[in-house]
Amino acid sequence: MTITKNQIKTHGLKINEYEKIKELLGRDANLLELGIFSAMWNEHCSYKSSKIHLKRLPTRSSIVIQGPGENAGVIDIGDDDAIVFKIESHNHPSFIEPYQGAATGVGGILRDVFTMGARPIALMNSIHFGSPQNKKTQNLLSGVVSGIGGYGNSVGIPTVGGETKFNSTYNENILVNAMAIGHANKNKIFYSKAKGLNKSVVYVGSKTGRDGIHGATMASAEFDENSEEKKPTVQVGDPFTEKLLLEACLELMKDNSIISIQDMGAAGLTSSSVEMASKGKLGIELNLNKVPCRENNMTPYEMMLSESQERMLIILDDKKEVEAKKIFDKWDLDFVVIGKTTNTNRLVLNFDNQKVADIPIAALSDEAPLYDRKWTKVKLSKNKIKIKDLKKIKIEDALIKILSSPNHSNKSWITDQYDQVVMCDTVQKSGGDSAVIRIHDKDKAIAISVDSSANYCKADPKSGGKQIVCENWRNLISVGAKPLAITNCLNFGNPEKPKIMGEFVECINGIKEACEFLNFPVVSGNVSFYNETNSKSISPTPVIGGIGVFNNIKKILNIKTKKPGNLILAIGKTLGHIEQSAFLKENFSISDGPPPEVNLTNEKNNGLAVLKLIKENFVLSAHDISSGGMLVALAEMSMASKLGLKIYKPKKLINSIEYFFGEDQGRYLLEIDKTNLKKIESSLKKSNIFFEVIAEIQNDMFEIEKTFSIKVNDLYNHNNKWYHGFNAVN
Amino acid sequence: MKFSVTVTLKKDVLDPQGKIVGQTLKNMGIKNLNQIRQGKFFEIDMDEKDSIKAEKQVKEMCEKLLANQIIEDFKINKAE
Amino acid sequence: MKFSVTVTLKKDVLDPQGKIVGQTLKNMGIKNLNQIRQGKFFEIDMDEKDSIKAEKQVKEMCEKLLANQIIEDFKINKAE
Amino acid sequence: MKSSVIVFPGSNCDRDVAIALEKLQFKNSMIWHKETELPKSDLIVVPGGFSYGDYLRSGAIAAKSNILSEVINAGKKGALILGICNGFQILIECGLLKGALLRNSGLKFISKNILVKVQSNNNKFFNKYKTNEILKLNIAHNEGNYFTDKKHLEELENNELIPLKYCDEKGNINLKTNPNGSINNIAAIFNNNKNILGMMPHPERMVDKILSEEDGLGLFLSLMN
Ligand SMILES: Nc1ncnc2c1ncn2[C@@H]1O[C@H](COP(=O)(O)OP(=O)(O)O)[C@@H](O)[C@H]1O
Ligand SMILES: [Mg+2]
Repeated sequence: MTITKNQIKTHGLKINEYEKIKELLGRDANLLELGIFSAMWNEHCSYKSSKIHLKRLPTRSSIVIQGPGENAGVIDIGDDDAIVFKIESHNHPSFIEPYQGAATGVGGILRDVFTMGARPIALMNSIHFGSPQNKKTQNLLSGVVSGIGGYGNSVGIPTVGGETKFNSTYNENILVNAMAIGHANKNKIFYSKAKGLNKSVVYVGSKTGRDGIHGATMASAEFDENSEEKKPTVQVGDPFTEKLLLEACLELMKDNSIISIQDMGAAGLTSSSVEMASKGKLGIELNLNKVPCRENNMTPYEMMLSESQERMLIILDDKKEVEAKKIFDKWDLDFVVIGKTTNTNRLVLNFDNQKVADIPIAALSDEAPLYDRKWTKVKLSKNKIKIKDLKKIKIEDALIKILSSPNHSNKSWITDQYDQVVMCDTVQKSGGDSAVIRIHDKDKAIAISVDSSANYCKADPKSGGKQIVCENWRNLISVGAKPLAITNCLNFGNPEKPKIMGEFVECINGIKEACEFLNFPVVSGNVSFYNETNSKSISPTPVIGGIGVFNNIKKILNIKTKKPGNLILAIGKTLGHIEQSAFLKENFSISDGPPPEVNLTNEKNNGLAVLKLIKENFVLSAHDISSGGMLVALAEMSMASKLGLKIYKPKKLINSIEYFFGEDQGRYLLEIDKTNLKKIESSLKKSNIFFEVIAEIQNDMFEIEKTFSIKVNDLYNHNNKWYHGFNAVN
Repeated sequence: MKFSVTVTLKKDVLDPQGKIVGQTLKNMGIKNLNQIRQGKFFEIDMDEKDSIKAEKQVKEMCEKLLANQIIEDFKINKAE
Repeated sequence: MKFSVTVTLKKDVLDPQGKIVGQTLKNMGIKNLNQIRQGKFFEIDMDEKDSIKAEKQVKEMCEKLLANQIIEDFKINKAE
Repeated sequence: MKSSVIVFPGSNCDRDVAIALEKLQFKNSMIWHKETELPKSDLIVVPGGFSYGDYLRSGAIAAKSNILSEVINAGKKGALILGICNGFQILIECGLLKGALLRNSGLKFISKNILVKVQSNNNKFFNKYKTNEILKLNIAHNEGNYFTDKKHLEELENNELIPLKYCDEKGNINLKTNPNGSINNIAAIFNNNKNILGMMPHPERMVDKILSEEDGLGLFLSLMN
């Protein structure tokens, strides 16, 4: 049987790619081999369009133990403690079946973290939906949120934060990015590189079913009207089995029986076995009759391409099989030796005493296509928007409009569906700038933040890429943590289009520049292309997940103002950049002009100055200024504590709207005690940091001098309305 | 007019509940159990005399809400 | 030998799920819905030729595990 | 004081409750569900989580495990048993407590801090609190909507068998302050002898100042009395 053009196409491969396959094999492929190539060579697994650009990202620093290239990144947080973390997309499956898509996204990223020997300690996510007016949005939102909660809650890992955004650009392509963070002993990290000949290859976890066959191919294809037909590839998650697998793996990892371990994620058994062999420069031979199957009569093709969840592949030390099996028996999980490592450098599959596939490992990994795709520079808009040309609007009305908009409304409707405190180490839940998780049994903690700003990236991908790294860094500093490293998930349209590729390349350049400048390396990540339907692609949406560390658990800050009479200090200069702001978007539906400029030097200096003030115990609460500008940030601090603020009018001749709603970067709000003002001023002046005292805390009323006055409780109610109205049953 | 509806997972879709229930039953001594799969059951009472119209409505309910047709099948029965 | 089992909440037990499903259906425009109640459905496949014995076993499964008889009733059907 | 925490596959608050117990100097052992014997203990805790994935009915499958028959025996002999969240569901499924825990009325998982009012302190579990004291605790569940028949409800109300009810800051107990649809705002119940307590809120999540307020401490302190 020879492979037909149609078969090549349905496997998501190009004709010239198949020609290359023939060349590598020295013959025609059979259908199973074609399936294996298609799984390994698709965008999702091979990173064929992105690899050459990802290489530019800075991945090293003194605290990086493992950068990109493993299941997750690993950083050193002092003592023997390491943090293992990664973010990953599950966009396409979540659009097709929101509950299961999101749930299995969480499951997959958890496995990436515990495969490396870490106990997961927190989950975060970034979810983007279409316009609330879009008929599909409500259903997708409620499905995704309950899927994320359903999985994390059941496994018993707190979901402590993330972001939720609405924009019509995601109408037909939602984004579901999940991040997992784990804690490990830095001397006991497990890797996926196979070592040694004739070692047992062991399959553990759930049985293999027919689910998700070709899921990875789906994640690498544009949607069209026929996407309905792709439905059966949806996988169903079983968080209960994941919990057992987690406990069993961590138990087995206590001794030294594991040589290498790899979860079966996208492209299941295929990619896990190829990856282990490829990294170890070995061959692997599997007897497919041994694979635990859920259904009768499964074919080798189905077994190799199934994306059944909650499975792992382990290469075990010779003498440890009996002991290891005992552990998996205890947890009622399958444990079967399905093959061995070989010196052939080939993937050999046997079934019913016949060799059914025989492929050089390198053909599947090193020889996979790599493209330097054409890209074009993005045209930047220089348009200036003049407030005086717009219809007059009262400041308080504009504020309320922003606070009650879907993008800025309080997210408790979502976060109340997530168990945020299970494991009893959550110092700070979602709602602040970063989540804070204590390292179990120790007096130290980490901060975690997840951020994106697609509007900025759309307007200027490079500047937007920089901005989002900076915002993430700011969020970590605002709780008092020292930023250490990031993971990133790059969500884009079709890379075969030069315009989209241009957005991608420039975003990466921006991220690279900011990460280098801030010494904030990238240690893991994921790329999701083809977020495009009927040729309409999403705005470029890089999502950054950052980790910071506290060495003193007593110096953790939140955004809640503490005491009437205290002052609010703004760090960083307010120039009033109003283009691309939430103010224009929510009040005038304008999203034109350039995003705010990012000045890396200011960003760094301001951030370090804030950390210093925190260290010196001068800061009582803190918040960074981001979407919505200064007034929204002030309102958020007020609503968190239910204390009011008296805000001073801007002293200089700057328009109040621009002053209060401009989104200039590099700014923070700090609550300080009046009596410390002098000392703080002199310290900041010495380091050349721009600052101004902008408000005083008071009871009940949130007001701008001589402008307006509103009860904090009313602001709170405006801020808490939208989700409940949107999701009400009636 | 009364109907009952059964909603079951499509063949080949993982049924984690059924799996655990089956294991538990076996542990409880039911050795000759081949398989058990779990689904949903609805009893529906409609204020509608026209049985064709009522059945059409029930079908609509299934398609729009009761069953997730991506992973589930449904079956409508007219109750006696 | 195949059976199906339906497990339903007893009449006087509150059915929060059915209630919300019912409300949602009404909001979706099905005005003539009197009531909907949600239960569970099991498809059981037994490796047993003796139908009396098999049915006895299914009954045992229901009593001991599948239904919580304090709040639920069950009904066994032999599948064709 | 000796305590035992029973661990099922899928339990996930077992470590949390053990830490709370140890903090208060209980000598605690973790007991795996497959064990057939229970060490002698003054307190048996069935912790929260998703035993067996909450499949079928939450708690139903754990209720059939080996160790549960030991727990039942101990309970009948008067041992103190505390079931938290999924533990409450398990105690109901195995018959040690009466009634049922249905899906939350909003059909969503709810996780948040809530307030409960202590209805009576005349028992082993709440003697360190004042009657009518308002506590802030955390809930996290899908099925916490307690339901029982009229007769049993009267029994519960008349015999001080409902130690906690959901309320607001002012202590109001009504539909608005009811997070999950529970009948009479019930958050916890006793058996007739008051040696077995099932509660939906998690006291073990409120014992560490760095993380939260400490309203849960009183329960563990009471048990030491
Ligand atoms: N945007 C990115 N930045 C840095 N590293 C990345 C990025 N995208 C992918 N990687 C790295 O490439 C490797 C392969 O990723 P992936 O295929 O998502 O892994 P898995 O199969 O475990 O899900 C990982 O080590 C990942 O961290
Ligand atoms: Mg992986």
